[in-house]
Amino acid sequence: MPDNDIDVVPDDVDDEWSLSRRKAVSAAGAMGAAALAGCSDSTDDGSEASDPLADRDTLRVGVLAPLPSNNPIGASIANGAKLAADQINANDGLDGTELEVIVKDTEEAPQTGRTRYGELIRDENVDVTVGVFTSEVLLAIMDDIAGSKVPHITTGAATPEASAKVNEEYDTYKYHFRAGPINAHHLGENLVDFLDAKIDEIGWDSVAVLVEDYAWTEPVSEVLNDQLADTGVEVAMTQRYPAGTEDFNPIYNEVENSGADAAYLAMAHTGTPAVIQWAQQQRPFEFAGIHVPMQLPSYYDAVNGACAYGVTQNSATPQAAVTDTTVPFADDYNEAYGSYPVYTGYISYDAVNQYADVVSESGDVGGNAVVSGLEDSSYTGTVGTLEYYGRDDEFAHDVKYDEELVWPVFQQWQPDGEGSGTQEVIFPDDLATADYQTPPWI
Amino acid sequence: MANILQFFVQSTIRSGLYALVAIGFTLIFGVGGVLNLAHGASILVGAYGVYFSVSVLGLPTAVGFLAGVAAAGVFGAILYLGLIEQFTTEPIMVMILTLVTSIAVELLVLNTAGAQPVAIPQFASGNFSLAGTNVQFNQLAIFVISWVIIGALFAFINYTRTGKAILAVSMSEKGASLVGIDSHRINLITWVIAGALAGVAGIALGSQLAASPVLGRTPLVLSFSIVVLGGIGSIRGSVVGAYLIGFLEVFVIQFVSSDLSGIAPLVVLVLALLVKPEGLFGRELAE
Amino acid sequence: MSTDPQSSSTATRDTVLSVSDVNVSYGKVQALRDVSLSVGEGEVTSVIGPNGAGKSTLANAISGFKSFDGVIEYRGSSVHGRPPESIVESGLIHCTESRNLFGFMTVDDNLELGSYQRGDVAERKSLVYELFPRLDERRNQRANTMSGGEQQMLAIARALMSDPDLLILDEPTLGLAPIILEDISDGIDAIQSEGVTVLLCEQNVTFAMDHADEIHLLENGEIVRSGSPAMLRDDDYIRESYLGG
Amino acid sequence: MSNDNTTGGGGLARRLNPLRLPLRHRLGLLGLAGMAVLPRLVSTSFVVTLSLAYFWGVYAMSWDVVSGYTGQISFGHGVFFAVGGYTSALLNLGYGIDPVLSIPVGVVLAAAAGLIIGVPALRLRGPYLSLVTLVAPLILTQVFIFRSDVFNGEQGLSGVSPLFGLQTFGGEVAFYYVAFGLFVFVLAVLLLVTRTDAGAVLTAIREDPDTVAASGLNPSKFKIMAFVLSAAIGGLAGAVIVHTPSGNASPTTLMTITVNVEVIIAAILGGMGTIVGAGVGGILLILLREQLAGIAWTVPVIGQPVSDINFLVFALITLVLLFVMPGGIVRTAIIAGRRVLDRGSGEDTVATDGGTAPARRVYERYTDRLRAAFGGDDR
Repeated sequence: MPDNDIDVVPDDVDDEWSLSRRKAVSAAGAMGAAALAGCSDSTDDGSEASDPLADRDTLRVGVLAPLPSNNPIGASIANGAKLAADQINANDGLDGTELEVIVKDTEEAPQTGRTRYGELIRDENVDVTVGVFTSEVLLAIMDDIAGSKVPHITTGAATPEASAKVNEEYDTYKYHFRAGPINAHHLGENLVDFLDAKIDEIGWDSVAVLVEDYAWTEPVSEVLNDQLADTGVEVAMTQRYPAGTEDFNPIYNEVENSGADAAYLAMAHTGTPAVIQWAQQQRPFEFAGIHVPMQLPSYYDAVNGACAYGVTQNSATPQAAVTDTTVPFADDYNEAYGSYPVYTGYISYDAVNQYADVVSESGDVGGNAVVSGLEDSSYTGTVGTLEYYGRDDEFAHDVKYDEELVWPVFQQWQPDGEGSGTQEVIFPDDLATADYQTPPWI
Repeated sequence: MANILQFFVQSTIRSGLYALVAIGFTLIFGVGGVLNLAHGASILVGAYGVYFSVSVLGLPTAVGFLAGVAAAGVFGAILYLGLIEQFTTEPIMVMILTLVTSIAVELLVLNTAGAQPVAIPQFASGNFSLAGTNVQFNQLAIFVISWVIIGALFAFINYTRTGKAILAVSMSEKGASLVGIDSHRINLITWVIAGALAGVAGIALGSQLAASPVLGRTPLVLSFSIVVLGGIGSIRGSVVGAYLIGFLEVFVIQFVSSDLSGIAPLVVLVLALLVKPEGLFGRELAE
Repeated sequence: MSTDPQSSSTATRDTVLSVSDVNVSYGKVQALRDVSLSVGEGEVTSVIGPNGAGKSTLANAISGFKSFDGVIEYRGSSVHGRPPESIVESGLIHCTESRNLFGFMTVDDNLELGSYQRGDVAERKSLVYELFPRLDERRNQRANTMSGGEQQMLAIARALMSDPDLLILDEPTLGLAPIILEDISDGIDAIQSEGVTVLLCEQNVTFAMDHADEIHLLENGEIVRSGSPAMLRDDDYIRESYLGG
Repeated sequence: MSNDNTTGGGGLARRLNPLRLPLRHRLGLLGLAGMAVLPRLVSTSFVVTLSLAYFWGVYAMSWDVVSGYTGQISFGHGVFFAVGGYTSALLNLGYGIDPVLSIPVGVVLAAAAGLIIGVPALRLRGPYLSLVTLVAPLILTQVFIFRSDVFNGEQGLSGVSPLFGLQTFGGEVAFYYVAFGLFVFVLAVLLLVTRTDAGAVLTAIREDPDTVAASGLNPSKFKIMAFVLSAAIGGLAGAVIVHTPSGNASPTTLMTITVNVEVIIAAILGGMGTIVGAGVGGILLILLREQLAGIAWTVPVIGQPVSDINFLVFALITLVLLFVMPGGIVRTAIIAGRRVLDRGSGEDTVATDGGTAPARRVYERYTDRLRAAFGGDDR
């Protein structure tokens, strides 16, 4: 049952809705959320006279994350956002206006995501929403984002279908931005760029492309099909295997039969059984690509070292100073929450900071102002410099993929000789901390 | 030719695992006439029993295996004493309760060990080439374990006093009581054995695929298919059923499309139910 | 569930089983009403009556398959609340009307399970085969492939494997061919001569009278006549209703 | 049986006279009236939750028609929701057909699915039938994954037009009345069917199919009728829900194991074989689940808030309730209510089996066993 019985929304008045929402903020607002978010100390606002932002004691940031208490990806979204808010608040907020973070659990399920998004809008009266892991959940709430007209910054879903909507129906969907990861099309390009740069050093002649059949990988597959061969590597086989695959034996047998030197991957949901089976069975091919679970800093211990010698693309790691703020953020996060963040943590942290930057700049928290503010913004965060493609770009409102802006790293898990392992950056070269190592059984 | 050899090697290995997965289920279905939808949960308990004892508590692997099997056996006992025995005359209630239980166990695992799959130690590591296809020693070990268990169970059921009592209870619970068999005790023993066997299956599956909270789902469906195809209450039938489905699945994977591998056992199950509900080797359900 | 100290008041030396004021109901239907009878050592006591009179209910109550109100004492101790297998252990064996054989097992296996609680399988088996040579010929045949009469024989034989002290035979003659009937008849005589006490629940009144030492007529859950076969043969009611005039 | 309509109609007219209704029926009508004005009284979020709850009420009622009445437990009722939902969604997305037209098509196809599963399933009894129904959604899911180009795999289809062009934000109350209207409509239809002679036959089929056959009726015909009716209503709920904010055309909304099990749980907890009970059960299920999702209290041993493990807690509560109230909440409440009012049994369409202090029965079962286990066992 909701925390309050106030009839926040008039039954029939659609246009006045956002107005009434604002009026209701102070009444309906603080009750349920503070306990959940557990962050803000309420200090008095010493506000400047910048129009609407100055009217606010608090700005409310809604966060959508899967199982924030035990899924590292979800926890990083929630904690990254909270840490950003805490640091801003510790620094006198946005000219005195505090950020308040309200976290809701999407359970990684589209419909639950929709329900929780509705709660953030209706009950919590948030001013912006951040987060969302998996393209499935994001696509389910796209129409609701349009309906609520509350800006949303995605920090954990890659499907370009979302940006396509922004491009096609700008006025409806303009409230959506993606701070990261780079969209799935660019993820594919990133894979090509990596191989292009490193193929000679690593020395693979042929690769088997293994891609899990989820929405986010479709553009990845397309790009790999079109461009991978241009790098000079032979594509020995290509397989989109079904969602929910648990048994990789048949697939690995095929990879072996194809004679590929390496499996080149795009895996998120199915990554762990894939890497465990690869390592335990000591399959005679190498293992690299986008492997979301392998991005987790605690992953080596979680899988008993099965990820050793596996390579994955990543937004940032605690070891790589992508920007000046990357390592300090990772350390602060570790201090606050007892573990290092995964990529969604960096992105969510950046997203909240960028939002704060934009709002603080314009002094206006209204949806339109935030949208145009973000469109014009160039903000250097922990994963690079965040700029968004314009409304006419096919990837409208997606973060720009560019060597000078956001340029993911590739890291390899390497055993540290003491029973554990470290995420060593092997690409790009200016950030590299180690050379690529071939698995010893090959 | 190489293809055919590879097909046989892969099918045989897979079928051994399937027989292991289904055998505990067969025992319960055959003896108690109970559709134990918590079979997958027992598999989960076995796999995560090993995970917790080895990876979390740091016990030696061998001890971990024993702990996993024991945990699954105890889980079987708890299921029987706590749920099944109360509802022996209400098969639908049993189905619902075991289904809810298995969901609860899945969630418990999810909430204690996380959604990410975890590695389970292997029986043996390394691999070798056989007939032009890669075979891991772990798969070989599972195959051997499968047959050792099938043999041992067969001997136990047919040549020991308790084993015969299990058979007797499966054919006529009242008849068993008439000759002085305590059918509650026998049922309990059956559930413990079936649980422990599911535990072994869980470890085998986990060591081969990694364990995840949904590890038990596919095996549950697989067990249905195998048992229904082989015939209810027949261990021999289940072994044959496991091999039929194993071969069918590898055939589909190798020669049709690996995307369809999950559908094959389901389709077989439905066909078997509709065409020959008593299975290949089945006897009618005991009274 | 061991011994029941407050029980032995009504039991006398030669009473194996005593049933007093037993009531059984299935929901609203009362199947047995204040039934009392006793079975003497070494005797064949028969309960006769039409189908549905409550004979099987009585047998089931005695052997622990049906809960009841009242007192049933076997060898001086109450059977109330004891599970069937514990009653079996004390030597009271029930051979049910529905036989409850292990259909997918061979004759041999059925018999072996008959002495589940005892050890001397081989010895008893040869005894039983001697008693029922027809079974001997079918040692390796599956129970459910045999004729009704043979199954009945097997059920009795299996009961004998438990080395019964008191044997309850529920409708052993129901639907049997005359030849088999003879075999069963001989069997019962032999059992009695071994010193086994028998409670025979029987619809076939003539058959019961041929074997019983004491007969009780059960109608609608109540015992309406009791006495020796000779006495009941002279009873008008029984003659008219059960002996065809 | 020949004059179904007249008896049914006459009976209905008599029954609908509020003054002559038994107390619990009057309470039920009062409840419905209360539900109709609820949006005026509660927060918008709760209105949204309630809308979902009504859909679940309909799900559970549709299950109850076939399983509660004929005793053929369906473990895969989600198949029908899915057929209805996906049909309507695909027609809407692919051909731009308005939901008002695509929903009926979904209903028809769902009914056809009921026929397809129902007819062969007639050959099977008890657990075997349940097996087939258990497997049906698994096969359908595999098909959805295999043909993800059409069905979009586990993600499902989004971007479907909302019913009547309503908006997620602002249209909450309208959606509420859509869901509530559907609930009342289905409740009325099913009560009409089950409280007339056809319902009596269905119940008889559950209790003793042979007798029904012996009395000259064809149980198969009635079973299939129940299957098709149930499938059509399930399909209707599925088809409507995908056009509201309460759900989308995805396996998660329509047919995962969780959905299939929850439908059964809802109907059993509410009271199987009563329609009303199932409807109430479906509503309570969602309210309970949402309630649990909002509890921030941390469970000691696991160290996680209830909100994160709400489904686990829900499953455990369900297990306990199944033990304590095997007859269902509605039956238990009626019996308790009667005891309070000290009324006689009176005329009653609700079977009162399993009503005798079930908690006590469970307690006795356990104490009996403990006694057997520890009390001087001489075996």
